[in-house]
Amino acid sequence: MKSSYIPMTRQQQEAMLSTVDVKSLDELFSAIPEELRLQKDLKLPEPLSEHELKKHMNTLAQKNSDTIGNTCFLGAGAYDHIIPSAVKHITSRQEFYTAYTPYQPEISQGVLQSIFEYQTMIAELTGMDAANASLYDGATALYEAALLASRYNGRKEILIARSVNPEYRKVLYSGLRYSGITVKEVDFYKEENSNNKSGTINLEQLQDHISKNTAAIAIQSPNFFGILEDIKAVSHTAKEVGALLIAVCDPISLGVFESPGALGADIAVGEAQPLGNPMNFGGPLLGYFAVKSPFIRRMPGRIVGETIDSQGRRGFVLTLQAREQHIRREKATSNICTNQALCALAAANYLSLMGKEGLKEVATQCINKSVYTYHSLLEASQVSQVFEAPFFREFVVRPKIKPNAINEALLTEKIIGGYDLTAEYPELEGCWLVAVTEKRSKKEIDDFVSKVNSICQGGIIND
Amino acid sequence: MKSSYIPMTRQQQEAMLSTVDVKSLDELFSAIPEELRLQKDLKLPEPLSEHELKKHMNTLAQKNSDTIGNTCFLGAGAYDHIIPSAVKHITSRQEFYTAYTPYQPEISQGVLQSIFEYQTMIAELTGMDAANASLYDGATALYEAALLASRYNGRKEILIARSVNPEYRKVLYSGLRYSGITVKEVDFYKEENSNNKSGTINLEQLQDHISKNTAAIAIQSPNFFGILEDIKAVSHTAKEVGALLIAVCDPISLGVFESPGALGADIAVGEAQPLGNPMNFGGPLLGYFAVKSPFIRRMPGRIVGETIDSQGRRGFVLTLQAREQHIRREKATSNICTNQALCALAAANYLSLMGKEGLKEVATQCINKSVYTYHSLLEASQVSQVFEAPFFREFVVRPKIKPNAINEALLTEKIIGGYDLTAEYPELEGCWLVAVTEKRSKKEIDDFVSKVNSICQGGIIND
Amino acid sequence: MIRDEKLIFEKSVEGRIGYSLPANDVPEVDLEVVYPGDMLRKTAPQLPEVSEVDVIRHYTNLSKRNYGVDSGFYPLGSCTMKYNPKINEDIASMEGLAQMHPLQNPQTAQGNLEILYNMDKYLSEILGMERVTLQPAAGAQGEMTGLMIIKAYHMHRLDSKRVKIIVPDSSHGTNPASAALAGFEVVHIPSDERGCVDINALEDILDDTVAGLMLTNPNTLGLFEEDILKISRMVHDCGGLLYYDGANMNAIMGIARPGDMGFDIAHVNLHKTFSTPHGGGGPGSGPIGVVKELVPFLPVPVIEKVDDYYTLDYDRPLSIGKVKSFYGNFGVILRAYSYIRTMGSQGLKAASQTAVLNANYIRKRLEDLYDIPHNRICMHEFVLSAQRQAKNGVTALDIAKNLLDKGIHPPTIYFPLIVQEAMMIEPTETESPETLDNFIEIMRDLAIKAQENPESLKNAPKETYVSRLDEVKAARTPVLRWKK
Amino acid sequence: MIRDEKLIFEKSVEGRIGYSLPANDVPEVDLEVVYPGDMLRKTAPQLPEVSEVDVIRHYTNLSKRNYGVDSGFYPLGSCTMKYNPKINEDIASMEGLAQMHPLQNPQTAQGNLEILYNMDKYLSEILGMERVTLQPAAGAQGEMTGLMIIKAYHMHRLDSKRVKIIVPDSSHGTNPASAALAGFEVVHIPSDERGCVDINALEDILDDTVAGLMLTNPNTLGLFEEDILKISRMVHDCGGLLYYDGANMNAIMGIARPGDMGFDIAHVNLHKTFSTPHGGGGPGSGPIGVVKELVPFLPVPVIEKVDDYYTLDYDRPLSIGKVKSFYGNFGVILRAYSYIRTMGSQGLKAASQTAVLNANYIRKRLEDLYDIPHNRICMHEFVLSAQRQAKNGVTALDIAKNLLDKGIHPPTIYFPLIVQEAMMIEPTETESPETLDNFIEIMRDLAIKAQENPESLKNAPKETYVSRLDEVKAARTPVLRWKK
Ligand SMILES: Cc1ncc(COP(=O)(O)O)c(C=O)c1O
Ligand SMILES: Cc1ncc(COP(=O)(O)O)c(C=O)c1O
Repeated sequence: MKSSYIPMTRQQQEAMLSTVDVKSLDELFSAIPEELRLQKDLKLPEPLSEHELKKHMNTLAQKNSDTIGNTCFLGAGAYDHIIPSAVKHITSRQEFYTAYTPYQPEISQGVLQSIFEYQTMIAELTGMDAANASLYDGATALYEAALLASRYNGRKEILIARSVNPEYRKVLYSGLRYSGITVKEVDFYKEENSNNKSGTINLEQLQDHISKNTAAIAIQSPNFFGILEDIKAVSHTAKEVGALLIAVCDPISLGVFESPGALGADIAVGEAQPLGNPMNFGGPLLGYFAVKSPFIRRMPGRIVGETIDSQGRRGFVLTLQAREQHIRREKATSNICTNQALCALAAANYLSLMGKEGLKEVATQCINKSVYTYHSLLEASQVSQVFEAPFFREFVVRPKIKPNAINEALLTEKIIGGYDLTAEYPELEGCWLVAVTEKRSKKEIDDFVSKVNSICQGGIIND
Repeated sequence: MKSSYIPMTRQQQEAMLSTVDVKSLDELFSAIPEELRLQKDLKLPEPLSEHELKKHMNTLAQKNSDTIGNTCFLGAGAYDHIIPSAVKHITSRQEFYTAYTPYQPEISQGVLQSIFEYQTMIAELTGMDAANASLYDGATALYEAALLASRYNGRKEILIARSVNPEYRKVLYSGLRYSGITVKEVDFYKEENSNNKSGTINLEQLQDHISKNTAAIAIQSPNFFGILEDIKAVSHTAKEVGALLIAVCDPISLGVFESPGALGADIAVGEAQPLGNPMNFGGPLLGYFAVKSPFIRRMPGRIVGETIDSQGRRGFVLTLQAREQHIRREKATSNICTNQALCALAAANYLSLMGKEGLKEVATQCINKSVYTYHSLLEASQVSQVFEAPFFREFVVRPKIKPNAINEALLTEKIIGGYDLTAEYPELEGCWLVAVTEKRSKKEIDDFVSKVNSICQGGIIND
Repeated sequence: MIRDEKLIFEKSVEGRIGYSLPANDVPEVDLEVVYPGDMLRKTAPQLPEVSEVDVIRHYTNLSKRNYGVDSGFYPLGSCTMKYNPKINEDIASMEGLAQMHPLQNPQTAQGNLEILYNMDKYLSEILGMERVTLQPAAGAQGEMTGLMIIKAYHMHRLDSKRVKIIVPDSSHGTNPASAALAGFEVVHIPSDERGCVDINALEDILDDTVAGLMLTNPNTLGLFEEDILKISRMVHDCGGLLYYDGANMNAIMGIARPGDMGFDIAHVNLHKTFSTPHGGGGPGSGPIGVVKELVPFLPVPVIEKVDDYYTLDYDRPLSIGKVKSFYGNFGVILRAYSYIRTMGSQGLKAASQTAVLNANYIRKRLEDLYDIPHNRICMHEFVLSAQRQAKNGVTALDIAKNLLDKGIHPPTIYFPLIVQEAMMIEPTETESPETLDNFIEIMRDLAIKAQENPESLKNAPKETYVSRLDEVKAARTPVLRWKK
Repeated sequence: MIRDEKLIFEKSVEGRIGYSLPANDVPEVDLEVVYPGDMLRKTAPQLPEVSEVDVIRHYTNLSKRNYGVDSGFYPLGSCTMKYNPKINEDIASMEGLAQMHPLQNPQTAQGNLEILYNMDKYLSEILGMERVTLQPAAGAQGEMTGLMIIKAYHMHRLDSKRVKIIVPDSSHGTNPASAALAGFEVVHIPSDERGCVDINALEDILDDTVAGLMLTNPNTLGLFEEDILKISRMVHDCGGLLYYDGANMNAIMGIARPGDMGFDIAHVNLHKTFSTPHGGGGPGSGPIGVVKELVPFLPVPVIEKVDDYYTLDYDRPLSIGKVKSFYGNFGVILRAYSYIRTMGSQGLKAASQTAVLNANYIRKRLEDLYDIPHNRICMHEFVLSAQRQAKNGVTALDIAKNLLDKGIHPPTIYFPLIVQEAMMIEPTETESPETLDNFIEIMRDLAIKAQENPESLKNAPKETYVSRLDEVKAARTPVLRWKK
């Protein structure tokens, strides 16, 4: 079988077989017990040529409704931000994308320096002392943070705000299930509570739960409802019992909001997909992980450090490897090996392009546009308020009809509606989480609002 | 006004103005007479951001019906061939596409060597001794060839087969209009001629027209009707009176057909778009130009030659520049300066990927598929035969209803039909030129044929 | 090479911008009013202020200091650095597939779900497993997922005494690390003199506290575990499960299947075997397949097909839950999907056959000048030892650095840990005989120089952007971020 | 730098393939039967037989031996090597715009026709012209088209004695070459001591045999022709037309317009002024605009808009016909369209202002060490002379080659022909002050070395893939193709 990916010709194959001193390709596999050797072809579809593959994939794409042809008001952990064109042009340089992990630093200065720059940017955004080279996603980053905390202070309980992204909590539960570390959820202030319907972590309940056994408190800000938590207050609570504070923060929001580092968090983690990475149907994403200095040598994953070469010139290497699986094996801080380097490069490119002003502008537009949407929706009285605290990019409302019914109706108008909170938060049944990024124009928003209004008016009442 | 494309900041601007010793930007333009300086903004649309531009272009694209969503049976000078994905990956390397013409060879070996390889491939395909680095398109290449011929032998008449692409003939007429060179057309054998309806150049008429004043005969093979000309016979006729033979040949067809060089052509030109370049709504295209040795120093355009560097290593430079406008000015062989280097690179990539076997395979599939289409159409008796000689990739039939009517009906079926010959060839009124490349699957062809049949059966008779 | 020593931060000029955003077209919010107290940032993050051309040039120049598969030979053992076909990149960039939100209504994502569903089917067939989850983002996460399934399986059977996972001493570091994270005690077993699992040692360890065995097969020495059927019987007999680390699947696609060998769980690295590029360190994708009995424990969601409609099934009571957000690294999966669809079963088999032939060819042609601890027919890679050269002071590291000067990426060095001065060479099938010959000549030449003039090899690399870097300094006084 | 000296042909191995085509799925034709006689090829063309990875590596490696705008500073005078924004590349690759057949029914190409129509409008406004044709593929073809229009115009007026085109001695070679091709006699006029058209000389030449004057303004010395209004009056008064070579439009976008200056025809190089990349030598695009009187002579088709529907108008009896297939280099036009739409009128003006400031800044900072023949405020470029250095044996060529070693693309040298040892420096607006300063320091340093140690500058370049190449040998014994 001739393949454009396999350069060896039949003639060359024969010459090589004879150098190797075997008679046939089969003989190369004689170490495999006879009964294991497949006697027939794998049951896979017939091979396609490039052109046929493209047509095939086009057919599949036509079964999707993408976020180009449809206007996206869905967030809930993955965000439809503007990505400057230059990003993809950089990450498409073969020298970046076809390289392996930079084990040989002398021919990997490109990746190494870009990660060093990425680490710096993440540290800057989060107000932390150091960041690693990336983790799989925000959810696994939270899991790694919890592990770090528990190992650091030897305590076995994690308190987590229920307002943290449910996907993150699920990954945390699974990951810690057999670790001996338990997780407790702390509720958020909601409607029943007449004094406080802020949607932020219930501080009284937190006080009730916290103890000398608490390894860390994990909160998210802006939380899953888009609402800003009082990181400082929670950090005080944590400090009182010697627990660490893990803050899950959206990196775009850090263009305007105080950094978790400045507010007392010990570890900041989160999802950096919004920084120049497409949503990709949920992957690859980009987990960031940043810490204050005491925790640097306990970080999971790759870390790049600055050093000098034999001629005294600045250069970069993978460092603090004694933490890692290939050296420490079962005692490693984490098992992570392959991470998300190319996504980190995209984030570094994005942050370089946006720069100080641009990131602030993006964050501000997200605020302006989400606030505008929120008020426009409320004004028409087809949705009602659920929480009271200020939010970022995303907010919760309760529409007069069921969110899923609205979403279905919006789809026919080429709009991808918000996230129905009912399944993950039965206590918020019928509530709808709507995300509005800088990518949405006023026209798109007005259109969305008016369609929501008319759908609600014509629809089945949400009880 | 801040722009991401202009790095100078306001502060830097002031510093620089003071270095230059002017008070304002305006002062820099004081050499421009006051009355010429625009007092108001140009009337252009408001600037769009990247994201807005993308949306705008998407809206425009939606007003098109492209050859991805529609199946293309249209040729007539631009062809819908398969382009291997690797081509674009190579031409997207910034080092290639953001470079200027390689005036500084030491930092331009990439472009120079790729052109040298391209020149070699074109010479190989056409059976010529040398090729230039490219011209704008096939049509202007033909014009340049006619000029070369007339200057070479000092004669002032060009004979051109009427079966040459009408666009090429038009460009030739315009170009030569004020040159003192006249052009005469030679008819093709067609239906009225009961002995010969081959669709090839009328050799008797050629004999009538040719004379000692004939600078060159220009023919195309496969000609505009897809039909192969007898290059050898025409070359004999040319040689008899000392005229040159210019052959316009499709490069894909040269994967199976004898090269014009071997058949006696002195100059081979044509359109190399089919070699790895998309149709791009007609531009950029890629004119190739190849000659036998006596004409090398008379070629138009850039030429790359091999040489050695000061250490004796092989290297490449632009050469034979004494022909060119920047040295010879009004006596140059041509005025061409910027050409189509990146398209030539794509052609070199394409031919490297296809290689000896692949090009033959493409050409053979074009034959198989066009012959299959032709016979399938004839079989159903809704179209009739027009010419009798063998064709390549493209053929003429006369459908029962008007080609334009068929085309309109096919469009609603997402098929881009053939070329209506009526306007350019009144003598072929109601005839339809259909192109079938290797890209068309049997299914697409069968579908096309059955739709054509049913359209013809239901449609208005083509009289 | 032009030296541009500056970091992007050092190129920053106040007031310069590199972005282009739509103008704000809605009423502006007064941030101070909406976000009172400590909420707003007091000092802006020190991001660079640069223009688009600055960014493009900066990173383009950085790219030139990096080596990828498209640059040349990359025989990095265990990493399967095969050529990444370009069409796969195009497919992964198709807007209609990539520009999708993961939480869209499944009815609007039937194309993507079909791809995931079929990918499960294809990989199940290739691995000989019942079903596959595509959720793990890399091999290590696949391992962790698999180990959690092993745990869940035993727990479900109320067999809580199974606390040990056995790994060979030649295993990759992620194996014991993953086992520990899943709450297991790790037991190492030695390799025998043939480089395979020491059956007697295994025998001694196996008891009812063993939850399972993790094995790479071919193992990290590039050798097929010939006793695999015996091993799997032994482990099964004592109630344990077998985990297959599929990093080395490139040796046996279409030739043998982990499922048939008796493995209960198997991961595969799409970023190795299935030609998806490694991105300079990721993203990868590490799907795992499981036998029928273990299907209930797979992470949620599982993609199901009901009457040609694809759904996400979250209602799986025995599931271990979620190991990652959403459904895995879809962008990577797309590339692997394209690869499988263009190769077909014969193509995959040819890839493995050629990969194995290439490795053996290099082995044969170096065996006279280098020590090869287990010198017999190998699979897709083999490990040689530079011990002979080290006696003259030329270590595996020196050889690696000399290869850099020849434009070749060095093999993996100092792994597996059980071979002294190890160099693990994996050519893959996408390298031509000429490339192999060039590498062989250089390696032979280095062996001769190591004999005749060892000093001449100590200062490499000389042709690279930087010379040998001080890794000790980096670790002792870590500088992990730029500061003004 | 790794040396790979082979041509792609020299990497060929019989039987190797790099393509993937659908299998033939229709009946096979017997070629021998269908194409009798001499039709079929006797020997296959010697194309390389290589795999995809061979091709990718070969050309990727070649790319590394090339210098583009994204590599660094490129002050190649007259060529306007500004940065090419990446979004424009994305737009040009959009399938819905690019994957279109030129002869499709206009009703199926309304998007593309709208783009062409609007581009005509935008460029007309920028040039101050009535209408624009986008057909010419480059500047030189624009010139030729313009000159044919001049000819057609005079002929239409039955004024057949106008056989002369005047061009300044500083003009670009394409100007006289195009004039000759259009059937004119070329008359050169000298520049005066200020570097502008010598008005007296012009006076002497002008008579009723003059068909027109071609002028670049700012001219190739980077100087604005201050007497342009006088010149245009003079030429018009004697019945001639004025042609504007727009290669230098980057100096005056939004500041002054050729139409207002009295030009009748003007071309613009989209691959210069409008930021479309130059592709290592093309494709370019050289639209021309004309005043109202000349509109009837434009090439066919002209795109017209009737009730929001765009059509191709071929029915134009006075048209000069066609100069190129179809409608011009659409792919290039798309990039320029994107550029104009993202810059807007203020952006274009800022670009010109900054380009001019940058040029003057360099001029000011080099004027003490280099001769600058016409040292006054320049437009977007200026010409210095290395005559002072040449006295020490360091020519403009030597300086250029030394710049290569510093990672900078040299300015245009030995053009315009009227300046000895000319170096034509055009920084463009996309270069930062830091980049300019770096260039200035290097140029100053070279001037000092040329004074103090001229020999040290004679062997450059040393850092490039090849050293100075023997151009004489190349021209004397031309080797224009590879042979086995
Ligand atoms: C044998 C082996 N197992 C596991 C892994 C871990 O895979 P990943 O890097 O995808 O997490 C590797 C990767 O190098 C490996 O070689
Ligand atoms: C002043 C001037 N005129 C005309 C041209 C010719 O333009 P093109 O190369 O696009 O044919 C150039 C190009 O270098 C030029 O600089």
